[in-house]
Amino acid sequence: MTDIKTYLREWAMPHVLCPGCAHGIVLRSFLEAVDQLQLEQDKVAMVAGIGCSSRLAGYADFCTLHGTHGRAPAFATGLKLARPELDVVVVTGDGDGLAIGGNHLIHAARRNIDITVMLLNNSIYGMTGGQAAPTTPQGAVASTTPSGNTEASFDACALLQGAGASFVARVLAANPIEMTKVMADAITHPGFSFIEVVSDCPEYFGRYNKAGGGAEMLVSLTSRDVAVAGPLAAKRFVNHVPSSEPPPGMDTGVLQREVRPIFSGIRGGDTDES
Amino acid sequence: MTDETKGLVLAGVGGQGVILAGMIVADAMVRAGHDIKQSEVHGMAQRGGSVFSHIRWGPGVDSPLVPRASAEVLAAFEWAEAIRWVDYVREGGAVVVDLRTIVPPGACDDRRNWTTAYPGIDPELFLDRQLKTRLIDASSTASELGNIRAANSVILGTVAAFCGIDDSHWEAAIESLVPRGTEEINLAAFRAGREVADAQAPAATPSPEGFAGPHQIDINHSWCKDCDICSRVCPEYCLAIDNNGKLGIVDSDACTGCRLCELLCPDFAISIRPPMAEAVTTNG
Amino acid sequence: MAEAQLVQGNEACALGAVAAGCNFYGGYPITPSSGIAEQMVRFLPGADGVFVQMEDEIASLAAVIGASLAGSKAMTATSGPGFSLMQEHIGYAVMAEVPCVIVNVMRGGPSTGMPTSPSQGDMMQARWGTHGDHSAIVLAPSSVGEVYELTVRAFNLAERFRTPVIVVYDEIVGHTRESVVLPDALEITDRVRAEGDPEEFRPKAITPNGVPPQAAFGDGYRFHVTGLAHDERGFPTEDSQVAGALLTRLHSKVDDHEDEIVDVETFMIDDADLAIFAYGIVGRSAREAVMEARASGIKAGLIRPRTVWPFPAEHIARAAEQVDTIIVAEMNLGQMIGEVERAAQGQAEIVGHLRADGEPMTPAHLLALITNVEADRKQP
Amino acid sequence: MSRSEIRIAGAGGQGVVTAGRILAEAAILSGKTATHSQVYGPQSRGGASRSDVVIDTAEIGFPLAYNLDLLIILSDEAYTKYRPELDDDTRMIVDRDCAPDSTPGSATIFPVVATARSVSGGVLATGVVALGVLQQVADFIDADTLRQAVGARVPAKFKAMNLDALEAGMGLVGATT
Repeated sequence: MTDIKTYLREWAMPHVLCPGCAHGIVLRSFLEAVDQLQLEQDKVAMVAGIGCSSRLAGYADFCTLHGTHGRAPAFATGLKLARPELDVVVVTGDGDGLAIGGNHLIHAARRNIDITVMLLNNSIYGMTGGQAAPTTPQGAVASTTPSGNTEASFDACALLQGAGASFVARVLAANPIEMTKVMADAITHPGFSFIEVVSDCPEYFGRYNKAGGGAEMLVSLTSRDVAVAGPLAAKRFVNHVPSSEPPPGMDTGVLQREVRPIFSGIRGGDTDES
Repeated sequence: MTDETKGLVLAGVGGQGVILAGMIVADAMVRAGHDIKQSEVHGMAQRGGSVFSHIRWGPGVDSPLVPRASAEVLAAFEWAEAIRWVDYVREGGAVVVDLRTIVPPGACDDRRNWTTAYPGIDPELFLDRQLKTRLIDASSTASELGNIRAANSVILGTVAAFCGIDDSHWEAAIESLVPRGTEEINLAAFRAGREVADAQAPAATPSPEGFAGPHQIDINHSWCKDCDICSRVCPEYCLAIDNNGKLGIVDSDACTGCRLCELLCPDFAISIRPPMAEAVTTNG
Repeated sequence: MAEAQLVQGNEACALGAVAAGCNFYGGYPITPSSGIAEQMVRFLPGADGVFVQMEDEIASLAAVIGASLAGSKAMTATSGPGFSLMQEHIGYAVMAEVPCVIVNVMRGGPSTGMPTSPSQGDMMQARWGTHGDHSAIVLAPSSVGEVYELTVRAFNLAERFRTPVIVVYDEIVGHTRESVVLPDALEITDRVRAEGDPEEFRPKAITPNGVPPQAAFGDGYRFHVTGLAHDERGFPTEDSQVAGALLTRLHSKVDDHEDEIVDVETFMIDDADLAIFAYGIVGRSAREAVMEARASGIKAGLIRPRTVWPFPAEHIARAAEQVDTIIVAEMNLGQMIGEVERAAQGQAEIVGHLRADGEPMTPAHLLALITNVEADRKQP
Repeated sequence: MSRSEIRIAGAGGQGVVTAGRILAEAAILSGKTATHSQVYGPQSRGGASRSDVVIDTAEIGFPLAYNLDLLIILSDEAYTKYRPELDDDTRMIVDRDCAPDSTPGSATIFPVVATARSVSGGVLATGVVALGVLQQVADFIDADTLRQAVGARVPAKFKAMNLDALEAGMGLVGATT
C-alpha cells in the first residue's frame, strides 16, 4: 500500500477547510480509491468548480483544473474528449453542481461522457458564508433563510438518474471504506458516473441549525444511513432512531448502474494505421 | 409512593458478571433499608448475548421493571448495551459505560486487514439527554489490581456514586456475595470505581507525542485542526481532546489498527502504522 | 496556385481553423454563426479532430478551454447573446493563459436584437466584456478571404501569446459567398511546450518574453490551473506583489508586442485631406467610396484596422497629422469612435457616421458623406 | 464599372438559392469575381426566397446588391415585395403565371415555372430554368460555362434533369419574343 500522501501536495497543507469539515475525508477516500486502482498519477485529471469542495483539487497531486462556478463538467467534457486516455474526475458541491452548474451536470450525464463526478453535498453554501443552497432542507436556517428555508430541495441522485446518468451512488462522508469502494467502482465504470457524498458544514449549517460540530454532524449521518447495496449494509447495528423512517432521499450505496454507449464527441473512426 | 421509587438498569453481555452485580446492588439496597424488586433476563443471552438486570428500590416498590426514561442509573458493561438501554435513563440521570468491550462483534469485517466498518457510535446520544456520563475502563483497572474479573466491582463503584446509599452497605454486600478469597480485590476495585465517578476529565492524560503500543499512532499536529472527529469515532477511545482543546493519545495500547481515525481525519493528520512493520524490521 | 472558388464567410472561418491546426470545436447553435459549426462538424472528423455541441455557450468555451489544456488547438463560434454568455470564460482563458479562438459573428443587439441583421455592436464587449483588467487581441476581417486569413492568424496569435483571441465579423461577411483563392501554404505557430524536469516545471513562470512554456494535461507534468490570482507554480496566492506581477505580465505580454499584433490597411492616405476610419464590412464600402471620391477629385483616404484590439493608436495619430477630418463609420451608435478621438489627440476633426438599424452602409451612403464633409471642409 | 447585380426572387422550394450560387460559380469559372448572398432567418422560411449575385471583372468592394441590373421574379409575393424597389433602368424578367396586368413594358415575360414543371414534374428546377433564360437575355455568362457550373453544383442523380431544365430555359428566349 502506497503512502496516501504520495497523492497529496504536502507543501500546500494544511488545507483551507474548517475544522470538522468532512470534505477532507472525501479527498482522502478518493486518493485511497486512486491507490487501490493503481491509476497512473500523471493520467488523472481532477476538475473542480468553485466552492469549498472545489478547493480539494488544489491539494491533490494530479493534473488539476480549478475552473469557474458550476462549469466543471463542461471543462471536463472538453478535456476528456481531447484526451480520452485520462481519468477525469470532477469534484463539485451542491451549490456549484446543482444550482449554477445544474445544466452542465445533467447534460454531461445525458451524453454519458466517461467522467466521474463527485458532488459533495453539505446542504449549504460554505465558501460564501452560509447561504441557502438547492439542497438546504425545508425549514433549515441559512444566512439567506433566517426564518427557515421555504423552498423544496433537490434530491441529487434522483435528478441525475432522471438525467440518464449510467452510474449513480450516494455515500456518506462518515463511511470512508464504503466511500472508497464506491469511488473505485465509479472511476472504473464505463460512462458517466455520479456520486453524491453527504458531507457536513459545521461552520455554517451546523452552527445555524444547532446540529453540533463536525464530529457530531458526521456521526449523526450514520443514523440516517440506509444501505441498499454492498456487503456493509448488513453490518450496521446501531441506528440513532431505529423505529423512525429515514429521511427521504437518503438511500445510500449504488443506486443505478447500467452500461450504455459512451459519448466521445463527433470524430473520425479509429485511426487506420495500415 | 412511586415518586420515591428509583431504578437501576444493569446491562452487559453474557460472561461479564451482570447477574452477580445485580445481586450485589439488591443486597446493598436491602441493607440500606429499602424495599426492592429485581428482575433479570438471561438464559438464551449467555456468553456474548445480551444480559440485563432491573432493580427498583424505595419505601415501597410495586413492579420490578424499570419504566422507560425513569432509571436513576444505567450501568452498561458494553457500548452497544449502553445504546440499547439509554432510553431507560431519566433526564439528568447517570450512564456508566465500560470502554473496554465496546466493539461489538458485528462492527468489523476483518481487523487484521483493516477492513473495519464504522459502527455508528454516537456519544451525542448521552449529551442530548443531558446525562451524567462516566466512561470508564473497568477491565484495565481490575487487571492492574490483579484480577480482571473484578471489573464489575469497578463498575459498581462508579454506579454507587449515583445511588444515594452509604458506601458501607455496598462494601458489605460485596463482601458477602463475591467468591470466597476475592473480597479484598473486589473491595479495592469498588473503591477505584468510586474515585472515577468523581473525576470530570478522562482519567488518563493525553500525550501529544504518542507512545508505543501495538500500533503506532502518529499525529501531525501542524495539520491537525483539533476537530475531535477521531476521538469520537475511535472504538477503543485511544484519542482524546485535552483540557486545552488539543488532540492527544490517551491509550495507544488499546489501538486495534482499525484506522477509523486515520480514514475519518479530514486533515490527513493521523497515520496508523501496523505492528507488522515493526516485526519485519526486527526480524530483518 | 489554387483556383478561385465560391466560399461563404462562415465556411471560410471553418476552413481557416482547420488549416491552422484546429482539432477541437465546441459550440452552441446561434444565428448567424451556426454555419461555422455546421462546417466544422464536416471537416474535423477527417482532420483527427473532435466536434461537440454543448448545452450552451458557457459550456462551449469551457469545453474549448478544457481541450486546449489537454493540448488541442480549440475554438468556438457564436453571436451576440452567446458572446455575452462567453465573457466569463474569456476572462478565465486570459487569467489561466489558455490559447483558444472565439469567433463572434455580430448581429443586432442588445439582447436578442436582430438575429439576421448585421451589426458592429460588440466591439467594446470584445475588448472589455469580461470583468477585471485584461489585455485583448481582436481581429476584424472584412471579406470571406480575410475571414480565412485572420482565423489562421487568430490561432497563431493565441498559441504565440497563450491567450484567447477573438475574431469579430458581421452577419454580411458571415453569410455572403465570395470568390476567393485560398492560399496553399500557411505559416503556422504552435505553443512553446514545456521541457525538462517535471519537478522544476513552473506553468506560470516569468520568462523574458512574458509567455511561459506550456504543458498539456497527461504529458507527465502535474500542475494546477486556476482562475484565482496565482503564483509561478499556478497555485492561488493572496500576496499582492505576486498577484500584481501576474496581472502586469498578462497585460504586457500583449501590449509590449503590439507591433507584432497590430495590422492596419491604409489606402490613399499619404496625400489625403480627409480619411475614413472603418473596419469589417463597412471598410469595404468605405474603400469603394474613397475610390469614387478620388475619381471626383476629393482627396479621400482609408484607414481600415484588421486588428481592432490592441487599438492601432499610432496609425491614427499619424493619419491625424496628415488629414483635416477623420470620418468614423461604424454599424453601432459609437464604439470605436471614442478610441479614434483619443488617439487623434485633437489633431483632426472627428466626424461620426453611426447607425445601428440593421441596414448595411453602402458605398453610396459613404460617398455622400465624404462629399458633404469635403464641402464643409472647404467652407470654414 | 463592370459590376453587375442580379437578383433571383421567388418562393421557397424553387431552387432560387442554388441558382444564385450556380450563377456566381459560373462567373468565377469564367475568370470573374462574384459574391452571392441570400436571405436568412424567418424570411427564408415559407414564402419568399431570394438570391443576389454580384459579378465583376475586378475585386468586389461592397458584396451586397444595392443597384440591381437585372431582377428575375418567380412568384407573386416576390413581385409585390421587390417591384416597388426598382430603378427604371433595371431589367426585369417575370414569370408568366405571376405577371399581373400592370406589368410594365420593360419586363419580359416567360413561362419559367410552367417549363420547370414540364421538365421536372415539380418546381425545384425553376431557378435553373430561370438561369437559362438569363443566359440568353443578358450576356453575363456564356452557355457552356453555365452548363459546367450546373453540373458541378447539383447532385449527380439530378444532373441530367437540371441540364435539361437549363436548355429548356435557354429555349424559351426567342420562342416567345
